[in-house]
Amino acid sequence: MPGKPVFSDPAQATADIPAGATIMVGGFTGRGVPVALLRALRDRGVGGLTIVTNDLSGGWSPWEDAALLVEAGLVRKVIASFPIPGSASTPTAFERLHREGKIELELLPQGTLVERIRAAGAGIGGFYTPTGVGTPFAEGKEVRVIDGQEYLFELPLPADFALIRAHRADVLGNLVYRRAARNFNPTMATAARVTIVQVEEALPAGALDPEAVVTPGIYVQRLVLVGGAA
Amino acid sequence: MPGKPVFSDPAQATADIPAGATIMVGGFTGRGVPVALLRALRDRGVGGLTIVTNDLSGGWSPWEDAALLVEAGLVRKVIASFPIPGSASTPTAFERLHREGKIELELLPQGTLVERIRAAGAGIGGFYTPTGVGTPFAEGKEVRVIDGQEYLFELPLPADFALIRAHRADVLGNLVYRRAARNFNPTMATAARVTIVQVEEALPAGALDPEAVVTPGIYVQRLVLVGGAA
Amino acid sequence: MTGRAPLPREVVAMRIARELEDGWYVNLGIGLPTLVANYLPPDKLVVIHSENGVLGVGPAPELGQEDPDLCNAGGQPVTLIPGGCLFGHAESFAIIRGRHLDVAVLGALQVSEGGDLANWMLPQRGVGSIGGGADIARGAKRVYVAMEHTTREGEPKILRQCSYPLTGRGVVNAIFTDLAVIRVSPQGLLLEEIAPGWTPEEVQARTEPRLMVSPALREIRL
Amino acid sequence: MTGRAPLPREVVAMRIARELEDGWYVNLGIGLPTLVANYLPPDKLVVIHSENGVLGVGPAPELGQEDPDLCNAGGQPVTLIPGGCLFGHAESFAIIRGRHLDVAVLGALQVSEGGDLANWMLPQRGVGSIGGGADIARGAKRVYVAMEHTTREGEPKILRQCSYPLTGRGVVNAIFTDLAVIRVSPQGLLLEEIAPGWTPEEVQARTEPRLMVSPALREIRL
Repeated sequence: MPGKPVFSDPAQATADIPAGATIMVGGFTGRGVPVALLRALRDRGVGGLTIVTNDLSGGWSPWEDAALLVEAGLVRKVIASFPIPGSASTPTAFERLHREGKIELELLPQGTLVERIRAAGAGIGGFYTPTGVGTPFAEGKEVRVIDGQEYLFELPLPADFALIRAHRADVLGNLVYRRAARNFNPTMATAARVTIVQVEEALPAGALDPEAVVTPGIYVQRLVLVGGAA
Repeated sequence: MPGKPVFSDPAQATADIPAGATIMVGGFTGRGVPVALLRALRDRGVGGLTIVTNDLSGGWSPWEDAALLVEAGLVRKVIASFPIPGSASTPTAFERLHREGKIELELLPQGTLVERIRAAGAGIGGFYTPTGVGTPFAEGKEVRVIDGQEYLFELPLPADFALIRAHRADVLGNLVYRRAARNFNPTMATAARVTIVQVEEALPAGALDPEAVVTPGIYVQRLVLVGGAA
Repeated sequence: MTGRAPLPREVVAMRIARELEDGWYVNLGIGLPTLVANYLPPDKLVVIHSENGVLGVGPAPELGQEDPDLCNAGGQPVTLIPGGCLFGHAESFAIIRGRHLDVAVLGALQVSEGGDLANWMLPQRGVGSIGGGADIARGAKRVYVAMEHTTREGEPKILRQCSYPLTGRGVVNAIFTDLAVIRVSPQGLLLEEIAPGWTPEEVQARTEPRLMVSPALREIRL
Repeated sequence: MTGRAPLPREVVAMRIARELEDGWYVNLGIGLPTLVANYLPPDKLVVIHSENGVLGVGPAPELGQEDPDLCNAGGQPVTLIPGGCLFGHAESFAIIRGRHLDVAVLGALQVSEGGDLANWMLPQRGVGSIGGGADIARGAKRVYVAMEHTTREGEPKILRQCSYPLTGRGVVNAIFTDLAVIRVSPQGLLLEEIAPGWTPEEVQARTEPRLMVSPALREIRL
């Protein structure tokens, strides 16, 4: 039986990502980040990107993440919940560029971020969340009282591409994740026109427990085999 | 370490369900139905119930489901997507009672039903779905155009109790399901004040693969051990 | 008159199977649509989705080999292909509503020239079951109707307006019947293929709205 | 003057741990709140949730035994208790938003007498990270603040109105500081417990809004 396209070259797997694209990048505090795909994108120098990702380390942690695209000057806008580290002692590239007005930020509560991504993947036109009522996160947002409680209206957040990382894949694109490296990856997989997965192996169909599959292959367009820790 | 209350008597585990309660019942075409819990409820004769369940066999299939509460005259209202079998040749108890005006029906598209239940469990105040626009399922519902497309507004659907069935549980209430017996069970587990799970065994903590757990124990209040096929 | 017989259900199913492209994910409704699974192209990746949480539905199990927990949306026992996977209804309808299915093949009581679909309720019964139909009709990227061209009484099922309660408004892309293949276009219904031995006039006589006849009209071939 | 020293952070954590009831699920913020995990009652089922998809956070791993993929919301390596489980952010924030957490223990920059919480941004920095704070503050059934009673400069952190951007409005149920335990009630702030050697007047002097003193005021005990 045929399966999903499997690439061994991250550059080839991401070659059609154009300048100006909106790209989701999986990962949380460095775990589950598709580092090889990000490096390929950086090396190609694709600019004007909008990056949807939970957090940016910016060299503050030992982990690599989408901050490497920011540092290379390729990012126009970031949509994130944790764009800067708690400590202000050494401003990151993002913080400097943002202060200089060279990079735009849409700051979202983490649960609103992931639910907006889920809504895009699940065909929900919008939803009401209690998170952020009475805070700066309510600014410009419709407030609605439902059953006596205030909610904010939030729109779905889709992307052109999702770059994610999984622990194991089969050739039909079914994915499982390891420990807390799951995080945003399965939700982002549902919400992009093209989902590209960095993984160490593409196992034969039937190699994964069908009840333990976290991302059904229907959400996955490409697999990229990247050995080792990268 | 302590764990969730484990019952061996379904009647005892459901003894505090009062008349008039709203109860979710898991299962789909008879698979994954908490039959022992339903029988206990029926034998106690708790009336005036509102039942949220996908489908009612009504003796049309070899499977038992919430239709047994309808047949016992205990149900005031059904919220379901498939309350009657396709064939009209032998009307079920539900169909007869509904025609006589003795039982109320809220008919929902299956995806709207499950998403409304999810919204209740996930703290979403309401959401917009494209399902049902321009059909009888839009009657009385707010229509909103988002990004050029029409959507219907849907409210969360919570319950007092969820009666569900799982394949395996551990003493912390973590659950896994088998094959297509999963269906509505994990979603209903999130949306009730009290979730009661029919299961064959309560395994020690650590017996389930933490990455393969489908229902985290936080959603579960009681386990009921029921051996064999019931 | 043999050439004038409507096509058998199996041939309609085979014709639809030919539409399915490599890599497609497909939901098949109960009845005629389910037959399509028997004619999937083996050299292509076509994965069958069942809305009760099964992706990768395989052939029917041998008698006595049924898994009591594994069924399709109609409750019939099924098998799982290698690489199939299982999930709950929340995920399954996220897939459906989120437009991840490439095509849904659905039965119909009535289809309108505007692509409206009615397939869940006979009004005279007073009550019906919608199941996943409304979600699937609205959510799939393409909706193909598979049905007999007329009712048993010979009445058209392709109408200017559906008189039965709708499953979805403006959702049908193509209609595959035992007489014809008809595309639903913004300009109206386009007769593209016709059963061997039948004429466009004969098909039109069994169809309420006006059919445009494709300049490339051809016989239904397999 | 020894009796006049504020309580050590560990004692504040121990005091909060005493609040936790059997069967509770608890989210602990970064910093002082994380210390609460060290004092969980062993005879009770208290399960620690971390918003990055971990339910059942265990003790910190031994040096060299860290699992690179297993961390808490602050990115620190953690372990998983037997019976712990893992999921993604969508499920984790469904748990949070859906009010399934019995309590969240959070740090604070400022708390108002109306229970407003500000803990994510120093305005002078011009940009901040909210992370999961706004969801947790609003979603947990109870929010306990754990913090020093005043800033390092001795300024009150318990204010009539927060001047910093809010994390949540009217969400705090109780404040545990190194000087006092204060409940947030519809009538105002109620001083219930006080550090040994301190007087209500001294606590009031370090608190902007008026404190009601509980008739059952007692010393903080462990």
